[in-house]
Amino acid sequence: MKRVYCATAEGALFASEGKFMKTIGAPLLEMRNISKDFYGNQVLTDINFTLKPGEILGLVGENGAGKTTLMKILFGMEEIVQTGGYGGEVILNGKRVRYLTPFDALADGIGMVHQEFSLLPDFTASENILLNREPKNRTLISEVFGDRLDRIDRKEMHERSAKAIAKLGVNLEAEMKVSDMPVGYKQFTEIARELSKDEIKLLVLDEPTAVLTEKEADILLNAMKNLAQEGIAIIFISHRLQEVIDVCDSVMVMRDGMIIKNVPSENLTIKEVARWMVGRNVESKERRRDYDYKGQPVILSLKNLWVDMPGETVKDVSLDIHKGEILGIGGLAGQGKLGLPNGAMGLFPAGGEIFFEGEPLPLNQPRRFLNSGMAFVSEDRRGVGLLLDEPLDWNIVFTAMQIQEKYLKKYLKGLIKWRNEQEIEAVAQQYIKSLDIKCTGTKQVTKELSGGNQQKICLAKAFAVEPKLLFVSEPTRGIDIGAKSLVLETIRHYNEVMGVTIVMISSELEELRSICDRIAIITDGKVAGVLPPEADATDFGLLMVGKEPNGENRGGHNG
Amino acid sequence: MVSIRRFLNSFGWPRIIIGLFLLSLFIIAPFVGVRIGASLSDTIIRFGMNSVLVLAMVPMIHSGTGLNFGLPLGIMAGLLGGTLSIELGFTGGLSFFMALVCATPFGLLFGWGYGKLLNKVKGGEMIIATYVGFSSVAFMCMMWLLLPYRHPTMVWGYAGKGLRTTISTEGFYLHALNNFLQFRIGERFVFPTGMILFFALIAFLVWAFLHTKTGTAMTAVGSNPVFARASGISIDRIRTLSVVMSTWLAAVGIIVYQQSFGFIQLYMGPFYMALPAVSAILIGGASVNKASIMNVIVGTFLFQGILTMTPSVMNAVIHTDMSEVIRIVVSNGMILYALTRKSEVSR
Amino acid sequence: MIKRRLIQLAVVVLVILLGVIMFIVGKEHTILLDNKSVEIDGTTYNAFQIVEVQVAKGETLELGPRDRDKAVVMGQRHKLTVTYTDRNFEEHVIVKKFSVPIGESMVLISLPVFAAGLDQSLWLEHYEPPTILSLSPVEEELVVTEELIPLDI
Amino acid sequence: MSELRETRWEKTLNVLEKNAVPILFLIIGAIGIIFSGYSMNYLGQEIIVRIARNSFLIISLLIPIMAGMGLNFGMTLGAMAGQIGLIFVTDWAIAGIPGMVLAMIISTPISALLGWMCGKILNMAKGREMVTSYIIGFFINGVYQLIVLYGMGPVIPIKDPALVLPRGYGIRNTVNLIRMRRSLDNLLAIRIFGISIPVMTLAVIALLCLFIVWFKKSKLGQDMRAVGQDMEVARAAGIRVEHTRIVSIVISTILAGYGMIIYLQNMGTLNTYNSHMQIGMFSIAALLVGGASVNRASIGNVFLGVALFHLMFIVSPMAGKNLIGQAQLGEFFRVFVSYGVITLALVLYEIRKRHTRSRAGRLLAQEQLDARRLADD
Repeated sequence: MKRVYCATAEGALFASEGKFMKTIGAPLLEMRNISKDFYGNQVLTDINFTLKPGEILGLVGENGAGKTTLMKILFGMEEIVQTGGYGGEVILNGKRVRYLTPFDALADGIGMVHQEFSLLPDFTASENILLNREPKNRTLISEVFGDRLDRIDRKEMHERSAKAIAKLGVNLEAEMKVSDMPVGYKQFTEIARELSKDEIKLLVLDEPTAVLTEKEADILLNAMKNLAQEGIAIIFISHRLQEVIDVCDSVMVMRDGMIIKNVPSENLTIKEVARWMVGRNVESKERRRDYDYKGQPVILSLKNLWVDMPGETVKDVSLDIHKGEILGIGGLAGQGKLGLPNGAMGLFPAGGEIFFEGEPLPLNQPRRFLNSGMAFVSEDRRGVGLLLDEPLDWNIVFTAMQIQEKYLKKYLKGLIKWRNEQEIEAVAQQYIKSLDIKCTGTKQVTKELSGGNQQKICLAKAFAVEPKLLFVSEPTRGIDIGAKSLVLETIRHYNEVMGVTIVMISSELEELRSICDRIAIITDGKVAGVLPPEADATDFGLLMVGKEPNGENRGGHNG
Repeated sequence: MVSIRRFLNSFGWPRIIIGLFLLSLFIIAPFVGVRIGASLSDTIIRFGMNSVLVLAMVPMIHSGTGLNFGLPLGIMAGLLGGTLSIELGFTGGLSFFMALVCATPFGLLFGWGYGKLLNKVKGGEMIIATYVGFSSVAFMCMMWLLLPYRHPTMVWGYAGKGLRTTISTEGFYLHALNNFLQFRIGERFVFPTGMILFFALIAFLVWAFLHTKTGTAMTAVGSNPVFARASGISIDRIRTLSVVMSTWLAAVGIIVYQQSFGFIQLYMGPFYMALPAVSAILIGGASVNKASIMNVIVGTFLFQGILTMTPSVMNAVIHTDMSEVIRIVVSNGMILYALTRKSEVSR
Repeated sequence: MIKRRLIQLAVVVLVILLGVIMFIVGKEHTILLDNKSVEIDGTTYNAFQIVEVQVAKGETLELGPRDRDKAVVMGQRHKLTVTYTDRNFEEHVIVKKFSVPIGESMVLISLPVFAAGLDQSLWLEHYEPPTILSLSPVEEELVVTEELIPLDI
Repeated sequence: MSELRETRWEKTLNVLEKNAVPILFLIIGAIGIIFSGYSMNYLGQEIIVRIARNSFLIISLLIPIMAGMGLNFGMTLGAMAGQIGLIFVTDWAIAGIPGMVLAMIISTPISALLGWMCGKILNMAKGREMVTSYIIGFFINGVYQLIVLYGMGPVIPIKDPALVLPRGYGIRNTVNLIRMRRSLDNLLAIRIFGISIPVMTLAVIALLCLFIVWFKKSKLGQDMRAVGQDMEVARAAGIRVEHTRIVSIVISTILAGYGMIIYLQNMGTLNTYNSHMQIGMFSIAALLVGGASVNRASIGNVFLGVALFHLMFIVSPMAGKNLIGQAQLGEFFRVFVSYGVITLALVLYEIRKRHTRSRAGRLLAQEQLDARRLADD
């Protein structure tokens, strides 16, 4: 808490500097009505903004708001080029640019620090910072066999990397091995790598503070200010709104591929920004029942659950799930909402306790999870959800067959358990009808189906085991509108008709609000709060960025 | 046209080339005075001899444990079985049966340990399997010297102990299968009915297994282990099972081989036996993680066909026998082709 | 860039050159030493009663009349030392350098002519070893390609 | 990354596991020495000879390991190239050091070509480098036989009847290298307490070691280490990953060729159809015995490896004879051990890889526990 005030103080102080800087210099970067669609679905529409040298621009927005795509366009990432380029134009230093590879962008002095580290563990900081840009000395041998046999000038290397680190103002030993570094230092190394490029003009930082401790974050924020003063423009992508407001000259909020707001950061409040982020406070038209879950017994309860799922770490979640309810679990990507079901099922190493219908359930044993009468539709359809190389009927019946010995003929008193092709055929047909799965037949290989139909297969697989409780993770990710509503309908149907308790994990808040009885928001691996679906969108937004709706600071740094 | 091309791609160029090569050999043969009848029946006999060994690849490939370069380990079990049944004084057809019986416990035991090991080294199975095979052969070399065998037909005459390098199955299970219901067409074409039937039986068992609950699980593990795990299947258990099966099949395979070949080859004899089997199934259209009984049949026939035809035809045409070299190049070339293909599993 | 290409070219040339030199320097030559009387356009050069010959620093060979012996040497230029005693019991020592023409693997030196101090072309001639076609069929040796247990490594 | 708390037992286990192979071999060697009853002097001499003979070959394995391509079973390719070189110089009757140098010059382009092919193929089989390079060895061996057993004579002229098989084409099983036998070893060899030391050969090896050290410092060496750790990161930094990998194999193959020539000049006879296959396996075994692993190997490993491995190799037949009265047993034993050690080393490597992966989870668990403990008090 204390640090917030001081930070604000710095912020205020710095904001004025920022203003001063903005007044001078022509725009460094200008993006003119940028638009981008992936095979017809519009992800960016009419993006316009300018960035001056030494300006710090805060870029905030939910996942899928288009931040990443925008940056990819700026960098000319292959996938953009491959998916038919983009509309509009990017202007750098007054000249129109259109990069075909990231290397072109780097050459023009645009640097990016990604969320996930791209560092070599066995190399020292300086080796990483100057990777493939090492200072070299010619040798006689290199005259014969080419530049690659030049000798690396370690001394020069050390000096240059030390200089880059100094720019950051951190005391990071240039000859320290990355594998021995605390995570924050790795982050600094990444940034130092960009700074070591003399031509660097524009620096994009994607969630740099997410992995940092409070102190480290402060150091980084200060460093950013120093860099800005040296005339380096910075685009700062972060979910920690406090930091954004503190350090940025202006804040740009994106949603659904559009710029909602682009305003100076002076006297902005987190509340406002959060509202813009989560956006349209419209009541969704879907009829919403009011289900008295409190009246129902707890079917599943999680106690201090932690899950080691890379990128979705769950730190400490305690949650009670009531019989018959539809519980929504939301939150921003990387905060741990996906880790929850994966850990509960035991697909990733987990600890803590879970009780199903009062009975303690051992963790890390998918079998026990399934036997107890739960099922899980994974968000990773192709990786976990399906046998892509096998016919779809197999996919549907497999789990039920293995767990509950359904669809088997038994001979010699069950000594031989033979696949019962007729039954399999029948049940496959039934699901194909009820979920109207578009396919040539029950024997079609799964990988040939469209995303939506694959998703339906995953659901069918889960339904086939007739679970008491069903985890559904990102059920509508990457499938078209029609399929979306049908999937959601099916889920609600199973809940209401079969009385299956549903835990639905989704990054689309509106989706959750449309069908859930209550929604828990996971932030930084913990339950930030549980709200009724009709609660104000702003409150959800605040929970997602780790603030209590009542404005009291809660998130910030893993606090 | 498109459909043809797709078929060709799915079937794989090397197979077609090899198939055409074999075909051309058969066409040339009569013109250079090589008798089709004889060579055809040779091919069939060699097919019978090797088919079970090739079949031993299937379970492990199915469970995604990779090509079974560790085949020699199973063969060791088979050798133990064969020698034991002779040592115990069984003769004729019975000795064949007893060989199988004696080999089984070793097969299961070796397979179990081998499977446990391979579970510890997921990702590096193939190279390690190779060396497990080699080590086992070298280890058994010592055993053949030390084990207290006494049967006069097997041990060195002068020392009275230590097994000979090659032991004749004459009087024991020589042609125990070949001669069963054997018939001949013309004076040269002989059909080893018994051996083919035996293969059919074993093949059927494997096929049947793959249609049971556990078999289905095995296929799933091979096709997408994560999926299998998410369906509550213990991957390690299934993999171990598959390895045990493969090892046992190898043990049976070598005994079938010996009953037709006429000799038990000990010491370094079985050292390189994995490679022909591996390449055979690959020629048959299998990949590193997908294989079927059909692949086994097609592959074994093509591979053995080439092995029988090249020497005779080559000799007749250019009067030099390059068959050995051709074998090495074809078989290893085939394995290379399979290893360098992006493995078919789509993730 | 051009500069580098040139340097590389130079290196390649040097290596090839080195190869050639090695070929010449390392080539093994068999030198047959012949102590027979020969007649070259009229004049007869009689064989010595006894003669001592040394090629390069090799062992000293003793040849009687119509004797022939051989020395194996490496490289082209060599010193040939011939020591003999004539009728009036004077010992003569002739030391002369000679060089084996490139490519020759076997040459024959006629000592009497050599001793007479004539030109090299007269006393050093190419020698083609007679190819003996053996009537007894040579037994074919079996090629072993998979020897798995080496005796030593 | 904060330190993972492990019990002392776990720590000692880690240390043991890291050095399991060398320790094992020290024990085997010690036992062997006792039962073989060889004199220390004899053993010393033998070890020296073998260090001189084999080190060069083994060092050729280091560079691919640096580039993260594992043990280069494809070094046999280089060995074949070296042998082809030797066959030619023997036919041309080039003797001594010149013969060796010429053989090396001939082998270089062949090695380079084969190595380049090998590298290309290995790039198609990422993650399966070892088994693939191993099969490549067999494949090229087939081609080698095609050339040497059928090509040499009719197609490639070979005059010397001592080389060609009686049937008129193809090289004999063994080629006598009497012309260059020990020519390098005996060059200014010295004797110390009755042990003769091939100074020149050792000097050449020392030179190679210097090259390796220097190479690590070069840009290419740096790139290789980068590629070895993480291809994607290296690629993102603009390093030509594929090219780098190919180069590492090419260098290794060429060095292997030279190594083979040095090895054979000491042996004095070339076993035309087997030397190369055998040497590949034994070199790798020796390196692993020296405590190297699939992703880490140093020059130290090489020399320790040669010493320990060959100690075992020398003593086992005699030890076998004295123990069970069968020298053959000892010969089988050393073959078994050679294959066994490769198996063991590969297994340990894979296990260690998983072990490090699981540490992350344990670390998180530990942090959670700590957090809760703090919360409790």
